[in-house]
Amino acid sequence: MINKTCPTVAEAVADIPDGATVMVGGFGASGSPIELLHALIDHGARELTVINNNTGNGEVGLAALIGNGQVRKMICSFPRSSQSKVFPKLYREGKIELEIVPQGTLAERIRVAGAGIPAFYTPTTVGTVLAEGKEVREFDGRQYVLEPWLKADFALIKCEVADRLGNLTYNKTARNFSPLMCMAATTTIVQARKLVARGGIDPESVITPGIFVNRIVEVSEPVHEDTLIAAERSYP
Amino acid sequence: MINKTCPTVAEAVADIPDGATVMVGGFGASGSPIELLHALIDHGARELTVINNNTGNGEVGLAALIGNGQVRKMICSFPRSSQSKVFPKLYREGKIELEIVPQGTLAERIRVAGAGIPAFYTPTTVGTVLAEGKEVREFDGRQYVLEPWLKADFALIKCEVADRLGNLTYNKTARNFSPLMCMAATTTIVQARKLVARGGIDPESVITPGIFVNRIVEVSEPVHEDTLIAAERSYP
Amino acid sequence: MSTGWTREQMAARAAQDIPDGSYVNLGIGIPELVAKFVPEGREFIYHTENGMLGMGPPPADDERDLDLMNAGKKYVTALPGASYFHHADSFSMIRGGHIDVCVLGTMQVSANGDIANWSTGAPDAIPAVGGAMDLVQGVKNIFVITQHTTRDGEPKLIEKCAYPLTGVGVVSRIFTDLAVVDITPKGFQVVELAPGIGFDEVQQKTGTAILPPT
Amino acid sequence: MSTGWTREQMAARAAQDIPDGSYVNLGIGIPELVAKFVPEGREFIYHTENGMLGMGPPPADDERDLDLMNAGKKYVTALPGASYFHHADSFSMIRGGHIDVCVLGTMQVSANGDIANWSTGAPDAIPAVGGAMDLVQGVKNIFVITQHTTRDGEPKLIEKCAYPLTGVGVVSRIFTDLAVVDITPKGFQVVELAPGIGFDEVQQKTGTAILPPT
Repeated sequence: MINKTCPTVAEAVADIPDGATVMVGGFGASGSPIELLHALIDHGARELTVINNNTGNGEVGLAALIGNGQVRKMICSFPRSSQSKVFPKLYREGKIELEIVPQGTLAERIRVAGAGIPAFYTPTTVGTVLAEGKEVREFDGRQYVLEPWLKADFALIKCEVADRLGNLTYNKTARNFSPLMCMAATTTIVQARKLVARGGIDPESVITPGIFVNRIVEVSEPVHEDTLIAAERSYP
Repeated sequence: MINKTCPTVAEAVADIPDGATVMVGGFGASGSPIELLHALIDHGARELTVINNNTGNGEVGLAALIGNGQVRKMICSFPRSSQSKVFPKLYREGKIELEIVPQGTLAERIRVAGAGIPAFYTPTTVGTVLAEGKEVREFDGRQYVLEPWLKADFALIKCEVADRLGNLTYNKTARNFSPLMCMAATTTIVQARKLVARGGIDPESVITPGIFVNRIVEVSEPVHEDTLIAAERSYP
Repeated sequence: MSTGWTREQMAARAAQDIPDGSYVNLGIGIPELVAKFVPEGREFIYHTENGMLGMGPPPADDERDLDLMNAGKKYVTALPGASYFHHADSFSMIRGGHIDVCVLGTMQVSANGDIANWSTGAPDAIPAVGGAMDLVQGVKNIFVITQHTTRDGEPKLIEKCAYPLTGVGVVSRIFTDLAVVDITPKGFQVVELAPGIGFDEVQQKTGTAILPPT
Repeated sequence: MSTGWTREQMAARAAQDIPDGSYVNLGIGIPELVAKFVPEGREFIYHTENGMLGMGPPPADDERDLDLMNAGKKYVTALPGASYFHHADSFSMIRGGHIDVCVLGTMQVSANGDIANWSTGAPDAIPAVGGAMDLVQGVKNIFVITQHTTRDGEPKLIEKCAYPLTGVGVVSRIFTDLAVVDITPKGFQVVELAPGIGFDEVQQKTGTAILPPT
């Protein structure tokens, strides 16, 4: 019987090795898998390459993982925001690497990695410094830049509802990059607010089909990054 | 006020000119927009290039459009089936052109056309006659073929539920190519089994957001290709 | 010298040029104000690149949904007829030319429509591009709302951008506190002057030649 | 000479080699029979490339849903836990290597794993490829179920395919009426003989050298 559920977040992330590439779902605070991130801090894997749109906020979740010195390199579109302090400090000290990828290119590079497409052409960045060193080619009289797929060893994802087969739904704009990351990672680990019986999700409304998911942990009352920051919390 | 509804299928297709490229949703009989196809037969536009996975069945719908001499060229993955007679006859007589595209490449070429990506690399067809004359390139030690986007002037789509903004849901496997074609056509024309008030579709369950849709006609009791064929019907 | 248009008036003026039924993406800052000035009888549908069409105004503080944010990471609402989608679909809308109008702030705009609004290029700056480069390449009409000059009085409409570019030749129209300016094959072209503003003042505060209203 | 395995027995034998929990795509014809022989205690999830995971058996005639078909355009059912998706997502599952096993019929297979199952290349044939080329390139394990020879007794396992290829070097294992055959760096390798079938018969009916069971 297929049963992808896992009893604890600790067990779910236990085999992430040093040096792994890890995609982390979420756009800013919405959709950030805080419990899985904190489990990864407890687990302690280091030298990670992390892919997320941002670099976390305050001193919890992704920012705490970075602050704990576990991240060698960030791949993201927007590494600073009003409440991000940890990454900017380490970056200015030369203690963390950064690869900047435009948001839409980041999304599509992740999607095609899951779709078996090694590269595609996009108009984004043509004529800018971010296109330097990249192949530029003309189609139908317009210039485009070649961009490669972006894969990961693991993805850490927060969803709303899951079943034991790994079918997922999300809540509102917390969806963002998560369905794409589920496709692009070798091992996709999901924290679900609610685990339902097989058949408990309408087949028409499944956003991530179970084929893209490997492990599911129920975290029925997830903390929200913004709530933790408002309370000036830090982790560990 | 945004209102994309259109009173009749005849008005919905009235501006499709001779020589247009028209995508037609559906996979075999499921999801085929029979009423819109019959309206296009009544309308009479000729020299069309039609993009569909197949070439229709029996003497109704897409097969009838072809049989009526309105189609100059078919772009599809599988032009013959047990009940397709019209296309094979015209093809053998040299009266219709055919471009064969593998099914997954067809789907992705349509998707990227809607996504502003002019070309992508795929492993499909490497080493086969269908890759002849195409650019082959190696990524990470494996060979891939370059495939271009596939756009259309119009898309004819059948959906289950629509609102006046053009948000759509589909029914089961009748979904198939339709959400992709909505993205790739300049003008997307939809027949909906049910038109509901704005807000009548759960925002989490919208499959085609209204931005991809131009016209909606309510066809509350659509005929099904298989039913027409079982009744040995033909059109006109 | 007159003070020209206020921030609100610039936003209201830009809103006048957005056709009924447009799909619109609003950048952070003054562009966000456009939503307050939708002309009578028109309906716009707002896209936010983190995955929603049909974005509504900010909620009351006690009605916030922590999972409902816009691309600026501010809490928003969803109007009837909204839809949620993932980032690849959201940027397909952008890159694929489905969004009608994007209104952006900027640091510099050049006479050929280049825009520089993501980085000063300073050595100690942390680069952060977000969706800006996708938007300027993909959206059909790129509108810019900006003060005509910097706080220090330096022109922002110039011959050639000094800062790193966001996109090349992408801007169609600029709404400043002094004027509405089009990018034309001949360069900057004043379309309309703010009440009480003379063309000479606009030329003086522009970093290159600008054509007077016709 | 023995008759070897029946169609059902070939399908049942193939099913034995599919691990529990696999995502499986079954081609038209004998491969479809695999679903009837899932070994005790295992669960497979069936993918159909027209847009569903969790495909179930055919419905009773009076319980058909005209909008619920498989890739062979036959009416099917959906099991609890099924999901529907569009064609691009469906072929992302295939091309992206997410499907574990695909079981296909074939016209010819070569000793290096080339497969030819979409066209005879005859001048008057109407080409029709469907999803075959995507499946053979994308799915992790390509299993083939086929009679060892054509109806005319011609070998289907040969040194080099004569018909136009579907894919190059993609097949991993072949289930025929006579034997289970692996594609190895040394060519065809018999893994198991059908009851009552001798290796000499298999070699005789194979169009090139085939290694005996070890």
